Amino acid sequence: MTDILSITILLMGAFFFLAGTAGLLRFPDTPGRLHALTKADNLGLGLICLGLAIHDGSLQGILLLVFIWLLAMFSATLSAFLIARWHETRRSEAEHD
Amino acid sequence: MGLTELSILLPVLMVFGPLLLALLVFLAQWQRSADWLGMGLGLILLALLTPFSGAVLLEGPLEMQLGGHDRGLAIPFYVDGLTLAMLWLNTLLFLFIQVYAGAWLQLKQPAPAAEFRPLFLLLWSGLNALFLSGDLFNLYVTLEITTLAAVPLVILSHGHAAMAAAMRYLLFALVGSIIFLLGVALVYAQAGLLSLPLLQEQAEPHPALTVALLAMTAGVAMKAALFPVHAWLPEAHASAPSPASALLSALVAKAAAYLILRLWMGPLEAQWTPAMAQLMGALGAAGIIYASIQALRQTRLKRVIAYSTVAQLGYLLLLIPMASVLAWNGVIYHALTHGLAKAALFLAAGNLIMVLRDDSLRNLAGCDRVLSKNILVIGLAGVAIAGLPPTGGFIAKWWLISAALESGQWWWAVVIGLGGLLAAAYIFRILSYAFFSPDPHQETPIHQAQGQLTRALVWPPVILAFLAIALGMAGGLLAPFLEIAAPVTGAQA
Amino acid sequence: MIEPGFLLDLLLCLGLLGIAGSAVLSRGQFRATVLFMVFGLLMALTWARLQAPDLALAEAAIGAGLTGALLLNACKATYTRRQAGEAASQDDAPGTVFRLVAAGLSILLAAGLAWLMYSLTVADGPAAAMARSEGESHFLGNPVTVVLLDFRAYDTLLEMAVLLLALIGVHILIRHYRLPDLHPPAPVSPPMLTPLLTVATPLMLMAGLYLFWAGSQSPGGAFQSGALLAALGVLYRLTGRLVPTGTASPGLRLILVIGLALFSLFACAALIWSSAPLQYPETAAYSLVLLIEFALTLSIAATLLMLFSGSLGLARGQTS
Amino acid sequence: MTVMLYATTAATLFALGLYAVLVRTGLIHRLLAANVMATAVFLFLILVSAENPEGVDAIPQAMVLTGIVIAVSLTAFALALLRYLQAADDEEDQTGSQDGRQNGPD
Repeated sequence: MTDILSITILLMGAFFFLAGTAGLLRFPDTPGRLHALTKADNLGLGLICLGLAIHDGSLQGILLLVFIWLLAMFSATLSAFLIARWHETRRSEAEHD
Repeated sequence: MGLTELSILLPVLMVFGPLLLALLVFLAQWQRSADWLGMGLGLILLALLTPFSGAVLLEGPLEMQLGGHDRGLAIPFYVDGLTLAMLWLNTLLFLFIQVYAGAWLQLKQPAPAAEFRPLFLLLWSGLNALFLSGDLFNLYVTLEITTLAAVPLVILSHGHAAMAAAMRYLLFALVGSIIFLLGVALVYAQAGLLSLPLLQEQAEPHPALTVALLAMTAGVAMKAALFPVHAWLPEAHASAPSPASALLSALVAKAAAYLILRLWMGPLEAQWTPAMAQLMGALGAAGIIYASIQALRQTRLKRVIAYSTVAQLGYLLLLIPMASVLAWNGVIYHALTHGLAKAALFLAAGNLIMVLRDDSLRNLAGCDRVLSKNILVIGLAGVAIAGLPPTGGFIAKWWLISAALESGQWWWAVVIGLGGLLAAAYIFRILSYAFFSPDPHQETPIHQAQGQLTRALVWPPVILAFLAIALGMAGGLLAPFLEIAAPVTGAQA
Repeated sequence: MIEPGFLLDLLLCLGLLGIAGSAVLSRGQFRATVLFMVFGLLMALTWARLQAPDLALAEAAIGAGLTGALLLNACKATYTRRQAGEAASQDDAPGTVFRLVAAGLSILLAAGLAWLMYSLTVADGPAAAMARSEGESHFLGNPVTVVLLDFRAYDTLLEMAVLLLALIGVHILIRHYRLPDLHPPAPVSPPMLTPLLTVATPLMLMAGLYLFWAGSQSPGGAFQSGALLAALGVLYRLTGRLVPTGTASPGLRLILVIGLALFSLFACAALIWSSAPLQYPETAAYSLVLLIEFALTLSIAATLLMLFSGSLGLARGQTS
Repeated sequence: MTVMLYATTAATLFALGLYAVLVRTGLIHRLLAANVMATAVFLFLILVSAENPEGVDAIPQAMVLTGIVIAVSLTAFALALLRYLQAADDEEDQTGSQDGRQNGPD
C-alpha cells in the first residue's frame, strides 16, 4: 500500500519536473523561464522527497530528506533571484543606451 | 654506513632531498642561500652515487618496495644500469645548471627567482622519481610532475612567443599523458599488475598488452617530441630561458624517451613483433634525418640546437630493432653524451645571447675573438654530438654501428653515419658564422657586455662539454655498469 | 523484459555521450562550459552507479564544481576582453577532408577500444587480490583510503607536488603579466548574499570536516573535503569577503605546502623505525594518518582556492 | 550487457574527445575534449573495478581519484595560461606587429 502511494507521489514529482523543463525550453524570455523552473521544480522536488520519505519510513531518513529539500529550496531561491537581478540590470542598461 | 643502508638511503634522498628543499625555498622565499643548499645537496648525491653504483654492480639490480608492502602491491623503486646512468646524468646536470642558473638569475631583471628555484628543485625531484620508479601508474604521476614543472619554465622568459609555445607544449603533453594513461589502464585490466619487475616476470603475449604498449608509446612520444609528433619542441625549447632550455632538452624530453626504452625492453618485451620494432626504428631514423636537415635551415642559434634535440632523440629508438647488449650500451652512452653536450650548448648559447642580445646566427660574427670560451664550448659539444673521436658520441655511435652490423641490419648503420655527418654540418655551420663572417660589430660594445659574464656563467658549460668529450675515454670502464640487468641478450660490448 | 537498472544505465550512458558530444562540438565557450559541468554531474551519478561513492563525491566537488568555476572564469575573461565588440572569429576550422579522415579514424578507434575494453573486464588480478586481503585487517576502514594513504601513498604524495606545481606556474603568470582582477567587488552587494553566506558557511565547514573525518572509515577523505572547503573560499572570493593581494603571506605559503611537507617528512622519517620509506609505525599509525590527512586537506583547499582566485595572496575584504 | 554498455560508452567518449582535439581549434574546446578523454579512461578503470568478480577493487578507484586531481591541476594551469595568452594577443594587436619579435629567447 505504502509502495503504491510513494510511487504515485514520485511519478507526480517527476511530472512536475518534466513540466518545468518543458517550460524552460519553450518560454520565450528569462522571467518566464524562471517562473516555470522555480515553481514547477520546487513542487516536483518536494513531491519526490515526500515519496522517498514514505518509502524510507525511518526518522533519520525523513529528517535528512527534509534537510535536503530545504537546502535545495534555499539555493534555488538564491540562484533565481540572482538571475532575475542580472536580467533587470541588463534591461535597464539596454534602455539607457 | 653499510652498503645495504646506502642502497635504501640514496633513492629516498634523490627524491625527497630536492622535494623538501623546494618546499623550504617556497616557504622561506630564499634566494642565494637556496643555491648554496642546492649545490650542497647535489654534491652529497654525487658523492653517494659512487658507492651506490658499486653496490648495485655487486649485488645486482635493486628493487625496493615502498611502504614495506608485498611485491606487487607496493610501488617499487627499481635500479638497473639504465636507471643508474640516468641518475648520474641528472645529478651532474642539475649540479652544474644550478651554478649557472644562480648567476643567471642575478643578472635577470626582473628576476623570476621566486618561482624559478622551486620549479627547478621540483623538476629535479620529479625526474629522479621518474627514473627510479618501477610502477606504471607512478610513472604517469611522475611524468605529470615533469610536464607541470617544464611548461612553467618555458613562460619564465616573458613574451607572447614563449606563452604561445608553452600552450602548444601543454596541449601536446596533456593529450599525450591521457593516451599513456589509457595504456596503463589496459595493462591493469589485462594483467592486474602495475609493477614493472613483476610484469617482466609474468607477462605473456596478449593482444591487449600490445595495444597498451602502443598507446603508452604514442602518449610518451608526444612528450618526448619524437618524429612525427615533434612540432611543439623547437619553439618551446628555443623560447625558454637558457638554463631551462638546457634542462628541457637534456633531461625532460629524454625522460619521456627513456620511458619508451624502459617499456619496450623490459616489462612488455613479449608484446611486440620484429615488424613493429622495425617501424619504431624507422620512425627514429626519419626523425634523425628530418630534424637534422631542419637544423641546417634555421637562422637562430637556439632553434638549431632545439632541432638537434629532436634528431638526437631519434637515436634512442634504434635500440628497439637491434635489441642487443651492444646496442643497449650504445644507446645509454648516447643519452649520456647528448645530455651533457646539449646542456653545454644551451648554456653557452645563453651566454652569447646575454652579450649579443639576440641569437641570430649572423650576429655571431666575430665572436670567436671575444667570447672564445663559449664558441669553444659549441665546438667541443658539437663534436661530441656529431660523434667524432675521441668523444662519448663516438663510442656511442661505434657501439651502435657494430650492433647494427652484428645483427645484419646494415641500414641502421647508414642512418647513424648520415646522422653524424648532418650533425657535424649544422655544428660547423654555427662555427662558420662565428669565424668566417665579416665582423659587423664595433669591438667595444661586446667587450663591455662581456664583462657581465661571471665565472659561474662561463665555466659550467665548459666543464660539461669537456665531460662529454671525456666520456669517450671511459667506455670500457663504464660498460659493466650499463649492463647491470640489461634486459636484452647478445654480444657483450 | 529490460531490467529497470539497465534502463538507468542506458539513460546515463546516452546522456553522457550526448552531452559530451554537444559540449566539445558546440559553438561558443560559454555553452560548452555549461554543458561540460552537466557532464561532470552525470559522471558523478555514473560513479555512484558503478559502486564508487568516493569518486562520486570527488567528481561532484572537483570535476563538476571547481573545474566548472575555473572554466567560467575563463569565459568571463574572454567576455570581458571581447566587450570592445570584436567577434569570435578564432575557430578557423580545418578542411573537410581532414575532418572526415579524423572522424573515420575515431569511429574505428571507438569500435576497437569498445571491443577490447569489453573483453578485458572479467578477472581478479593479483594486485587487487593482495589489496583485498591486506585491506581487511587494515587500521583504516575505507578501502580507497587504504590504497590512497598506505598502499599507494607515494602516488598521493607526488600528486600533491603536481597540484603545487600548477599553482607555481600560475604565480609566474600573475607576477609577470599584470592583468585586472577578474572578480572586482560589486559596488552594491545584493541583499541576499549575506544570509546565504551565514547559512552556507557553517554548513559547508561542517560538511567539509565531516568528509575529512569520515574518510578513514567511509567514503570521503582529504580531496573531497579540501574541494568543498575550497568552494566555500570561492564563495567568499566572489562576494568580496576575500580580496586579492599582491603577495603571498608566510601563513598562506605555510598552508600551501604543509600537506606535502608533512607527508614527505614522514616518508623519510619512516627509515628510522623501518627499512622502507612511507611505512607506518606499529603504534600511533592511525593518529599519524589523521594528522597527514588533515594537513593534506588544508593544502588542497588552499591550493584550489588560490588557483581559482588568480592572485598571489588573499586578504579579508570589507563587507558592506 | 551492462559491461558492454559502459565499455562502449568509455570507448566512444575517448574517440569523441580525440576527434574534437584534432578538429577543434579553440583552446577551451580542446581542453574540454582532453578532459572528456581523461574521463573515458577513468570510466574504463572504474568499470574494471566494479566488474571484479571478487568484489569492488579499490586500486583503480584510488588511481582515478589521483587522476582527477592531476587533471584539475593541468586544466587550472592551462586556463590561466590561456587567459594571459589572450591578453598578450590583444596587446600585440594594439602595438602592431613591428615589435612582435622583440621578446626573443634569452
